[in-house]
Amino acid sequence: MYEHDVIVVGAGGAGLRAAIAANEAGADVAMVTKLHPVRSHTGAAEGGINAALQEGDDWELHAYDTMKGSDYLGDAPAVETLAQNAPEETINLEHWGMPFSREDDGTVSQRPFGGLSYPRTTYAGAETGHHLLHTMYEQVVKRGIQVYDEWYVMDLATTDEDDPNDRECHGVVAYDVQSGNIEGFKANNGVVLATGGPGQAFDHTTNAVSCTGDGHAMAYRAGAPLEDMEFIQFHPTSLPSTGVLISEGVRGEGGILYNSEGERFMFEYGYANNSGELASRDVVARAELTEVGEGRGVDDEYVHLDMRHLGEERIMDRLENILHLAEDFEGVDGLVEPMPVKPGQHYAMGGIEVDENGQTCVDGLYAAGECACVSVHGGNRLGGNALPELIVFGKRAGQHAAGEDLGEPEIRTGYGDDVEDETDTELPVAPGKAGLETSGSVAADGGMATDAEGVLQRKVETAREHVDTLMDKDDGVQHAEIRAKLQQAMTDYVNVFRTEEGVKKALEIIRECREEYQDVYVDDPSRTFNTDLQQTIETRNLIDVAETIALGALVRDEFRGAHWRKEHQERKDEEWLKHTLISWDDGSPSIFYRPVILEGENKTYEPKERSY
Amino acid sequence: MSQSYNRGLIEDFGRWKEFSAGMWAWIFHKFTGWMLIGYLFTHIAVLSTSIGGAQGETIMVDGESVNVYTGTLQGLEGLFLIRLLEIGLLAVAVFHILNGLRLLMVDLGIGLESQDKSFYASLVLTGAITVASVPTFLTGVGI
Amino acid sequence: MAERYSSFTPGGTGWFLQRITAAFLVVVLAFHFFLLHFVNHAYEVTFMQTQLRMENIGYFLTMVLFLVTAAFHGVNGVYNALVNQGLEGTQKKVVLAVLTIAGVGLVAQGIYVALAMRGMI
Amino acid sequence: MSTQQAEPESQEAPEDPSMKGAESPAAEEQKGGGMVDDHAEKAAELEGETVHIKVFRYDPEVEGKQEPRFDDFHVPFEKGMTVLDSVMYARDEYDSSLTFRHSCRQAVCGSDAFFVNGKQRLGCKTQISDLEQPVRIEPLPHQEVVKDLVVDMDHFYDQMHTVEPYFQDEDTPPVDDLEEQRQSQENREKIKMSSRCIWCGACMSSCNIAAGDNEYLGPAAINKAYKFAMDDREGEEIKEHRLRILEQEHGVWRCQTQFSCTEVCPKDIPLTEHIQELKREAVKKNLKFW
Ligand SMILES: Cc1cc2nc3c(=O)[nH]c(=O)nc-3n(C[C@H](O)[C@H](O)[C@H](O)COP(=O)(O)OP(=O)(O)OC[C@H]3O[C@@H](n4cnc5c(N)ncnc54)[C@H](O)[C@@H]3O)c2cc1C
Ligand code: HEM
Ligand code: SF4
Ligand code: F3S
Ligand code: FES
Repeated sequence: MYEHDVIVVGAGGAGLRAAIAANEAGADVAMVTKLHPVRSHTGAAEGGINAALQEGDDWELHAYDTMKGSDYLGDAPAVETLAQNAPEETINLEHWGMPFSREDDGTVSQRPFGGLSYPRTTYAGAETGHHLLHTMYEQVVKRGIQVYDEWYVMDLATTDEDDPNDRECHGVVAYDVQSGNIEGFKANNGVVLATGGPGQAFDHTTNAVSCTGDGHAMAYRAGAPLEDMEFIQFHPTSLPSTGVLISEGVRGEGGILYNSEGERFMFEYGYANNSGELASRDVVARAELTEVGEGRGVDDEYVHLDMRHLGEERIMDRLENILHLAEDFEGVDGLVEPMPVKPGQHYAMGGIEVDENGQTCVDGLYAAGECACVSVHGGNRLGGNALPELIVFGKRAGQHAAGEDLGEPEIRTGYGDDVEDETDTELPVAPGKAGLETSGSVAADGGMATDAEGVLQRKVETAREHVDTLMDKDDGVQHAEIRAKLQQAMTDYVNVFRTEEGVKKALEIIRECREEYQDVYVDDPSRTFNTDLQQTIETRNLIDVAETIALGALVRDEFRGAHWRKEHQERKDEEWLKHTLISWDDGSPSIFYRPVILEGENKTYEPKERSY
Repeated sequence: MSQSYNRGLIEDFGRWKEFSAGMWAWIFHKFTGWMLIGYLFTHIAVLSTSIGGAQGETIMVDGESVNVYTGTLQGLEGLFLIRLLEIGLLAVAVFHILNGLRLLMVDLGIGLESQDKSFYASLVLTGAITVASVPTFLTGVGI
Repeated sequence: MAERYSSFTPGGTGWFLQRITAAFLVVVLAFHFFLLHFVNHAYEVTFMQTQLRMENIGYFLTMVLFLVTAAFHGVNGVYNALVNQGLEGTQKKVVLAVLTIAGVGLVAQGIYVALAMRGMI
Repeated sequence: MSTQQAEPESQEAPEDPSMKGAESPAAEEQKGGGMVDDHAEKAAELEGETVHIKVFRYDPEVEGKQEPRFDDFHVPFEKGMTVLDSVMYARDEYDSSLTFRHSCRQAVCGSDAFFVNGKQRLGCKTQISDLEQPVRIEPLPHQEVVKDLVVDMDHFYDQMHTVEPYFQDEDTPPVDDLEEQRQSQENREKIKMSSRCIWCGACMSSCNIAAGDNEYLGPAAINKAYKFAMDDREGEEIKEHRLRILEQEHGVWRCQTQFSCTEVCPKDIPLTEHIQELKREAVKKNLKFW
């Protein structure tokens, strides 16, 4: 067993920032991560970090833009905390040596971004995330923070009182990927989950293979509710074979979208008669899928993004990296042929419900980064707002976990007297449970362990038993099959377009996946670097997470932010200014709602039409 | 960590076919450098006959008594094998010089993009110079 | 975290001198080759001629310097190559000693020879 | 979707007809003519075909895999298919125990540097239609193999950590002032390439010197140090401190300018150039003391 004050699970931007903060607060902190820190998906972010740095700009403007962008589903205390702290945190990164792009006078550059009233996106070339990730990892090395890399966290060591609000988290159970050993990590003060997005729940995503929503699923099963899971951002231009992102810059420079008939469908079929290709992300994504759905897609799958008419000179000058991406990942020469693109899952606005201090309703359990939902992004994330979230809330979670006093949070978490229960949605299948479960009560004397060590020990035993069961079976279904089916269902039915029927269909398929998962087995008999085993466990997490996304999409019968419902194409403010919360409740998920907080420090954000 | 498999050195050299220009340049430069220093030692050894020569020592060549230095040198030069070795030495030296110049450029950060081309150029030039100097080296050799 | 290297033996001097000597050698070696293989032919070399050349003090000094630099360059080159192959500790010291002695011996013998050629011995 | 399992097949018997994957005699004929620049053309040729890959297998725990061997897989070709896609397909469809690291699939995480047809390459950044078949995929040379294509990266990380890879400066303004340090565009440009490194380890694996001398810092670590040493935001004193680390016996002097690091770097970092520049800086610094 390993023991530290604070255990940070995940070493992307949020995890690294949390670890540094906890270390600075004097705690003995360790990071446990399934990938080496520099492999985390934060490295893929290109655009930048929003922070009101310049004279004339103001955190209040940033907060306002964010609130508007969220389609009024962001919680004001969270949104304002983000906007207030982003400048300092961004400058801090600069002091740590992050190579930001520069102006003539040597100050950091900022550029305009969609939905922002001021150019406040601070960037480092087209690889902001890469630099952010590496700069923070460097600081972790400098501070000598212990990193357990290639340790896969399987479960949280949480006590099991009936009410999640009474539960306490004492650590995590992880297995060493290289050796297969399963060990307990005791956290004296707190566990911070920073495991990133759940993009792999979809067939086609800009997210990494490692974005499997492990943190979501672990926290969910430990009793912390998942919030606003239905809000998934889809990017309209990703490469079909890999999901690599083709920046909006191509359309910004004048790139044109064509269907298989060679028609410029954005205008031809009236999806966006004014802005055409430059309409907002969700509009373009829906248009593309409509084209494919009506048989005008190329290879029945994608559309073409053509930039040839811009001329070689202009392309080389401004979009050179796009040429490389298309060439390296799709084998297409953007100078001589149009590039294939289709919408891809890009970002999850929802996540583990936390307050401004990063804490969940389970005592000692924190979450930060894409896996958490504070909520700053509400129904729709603005470009450049995820990275500041990592550093602002990563830091707060780390500090709070290390015992620093950050004041009383205004956001409440967990099931309480301020929530409203879901009443009327009928579900096609029973969600939850029916995954491969092992008996929870391994404690020999039958007594329920309540002391930290006992809880951890029991969880370690359960995890070992669980892995043995998976490994000992030598026949059944393989995870890849289940995963593929799940991803296909999500992309088919819970994608950009959501119909009641479709989402129900998805829930049925998810249920099937659950049932098949009971027969899952790990074919690779080796304990050494068994990725088969790891992916099998991840697949279970994906099932749980996918289900919450589908459930959220089903109950929210309105069109808000990135969530679009065919039968309900308008925003319903009287009814839906509230967060969707889904709680595991020992396998029989319950859904409830908590009103959104629109009262800020100095003002109340009045919902307005979201038009740009 | 659990066990792991070390493929060892054999494999590295088993990959010689996949070596790139820079690697070959390194190997050749090493080889020629060692040849040259080896030669320098022999060279001084041979020239040491001049010490005797200066004191009037002689040896018999074709029944004639000549200065031991002149005799030794001309005797050696008379051997075809030595001439061949000399050509080899020239090749070695020329390559070492040309590639040495290439390395000096690399050290100064000049023309790094064409480091492979300059290596091939060194090879070709070495070949050309060597071939061109064969007649000179073979004149007057008694077989 | 890996321990930091603490032995302060900057290898820069050797590296630098290797380049400086190389630059010098390019010139002299070319001259040497030309003189003794193309202008004069090696097979025609006689003690008389050698003596004549050596009597020119400039030529004599050039040749001595040539010898010294070549010996340094060669021996230092061999040493560097061996060190690069991972020579450590005593082994390294022994190699350094042997190479130094060989180098100094070579230079001494060479100068002795050159003096003999000048007829000074 | 099948989970068909075929018997392991060793390198010694490459002509064994019981090859894994979709049987396709055509793939045998499909010998590419070496590196083809125009992969669009090549891809078109391959459409509907399968790609023949030979993958290195080793597992210390599994009978029959303790002696390293190569397994053959025939993977249906799709336009745009990368080397990583091909091994992922082979794993998901034919043999779930096939093991390799990968994550981002877009050349930013640096997990999947393999030795492909005799060269260190990123699996996700290499179009399979550019390669001669059968495509031989092996773990990175010069590192111990943990399993299949997974190598032990610890040594690489140790070397990276040795150069004090973090920004050091005493006089940064207080953060509350919201004042950034100034840096000229030229200086930012100077360190730009060096800051792109994704720690894939391809360079280190390709360097013969690093193979022979385990303590040699290696191109990636030196490049990391270059990024800081050349950054004007760090003071002179720290730069000298950095040069002292680099000047160690196993530092920059070990580099014999073989250039293979520069040739394989998937991020096109001019590694040799950076190393050479540091050598010159170090000499300059030492000359000052003479
Ligand atoms: C292509 C792309 C471009 C983007 N561009 C921008 C942009 O320009 N601006 C912006 O603001 N945002 C951008 N985003 C969004 C932003 O990058 C992400 O939301 C953010 O990086 C997520 O960071 P994270 O720290 O939460 O998670 P990650 O960086 O994904 O890290 C997750 C960590 O958790 C670990 N982990 C996961 N599961 C486990 C487990 N079971 N056990 C142990 N460890 C585990 C992983 O090893 C990893 O270290 C972009 C996203 C993508 C995909
Ligand atoms: C005439 C011009 C010469 C030039 C330009 C030249 C250049 C160089 C350079 C640059 C190196 C260093 C290689 C490195 O460290 O990467 C070197 C190495 C060497 N040189 Fe020379 N050299 C010349 C002549 C000679 C001569 C005359 C000798 C023999 C006495 C010689 C023997 C060596 C040896 C032994 C090495 C070491 C090779 C190794 O790395 O193993 N060189 N040379
Ligand atoms: S320098 Fe290039 S090859 Fe080396 S680790 Fe970095 S990215 Fe990989
Ligand atoms: S391959 Fe090695 S020798 Fe130098 S130029 Fe690169 S580090
Ligand atoms: S998978 Fe990330 S670099 Fe290839």
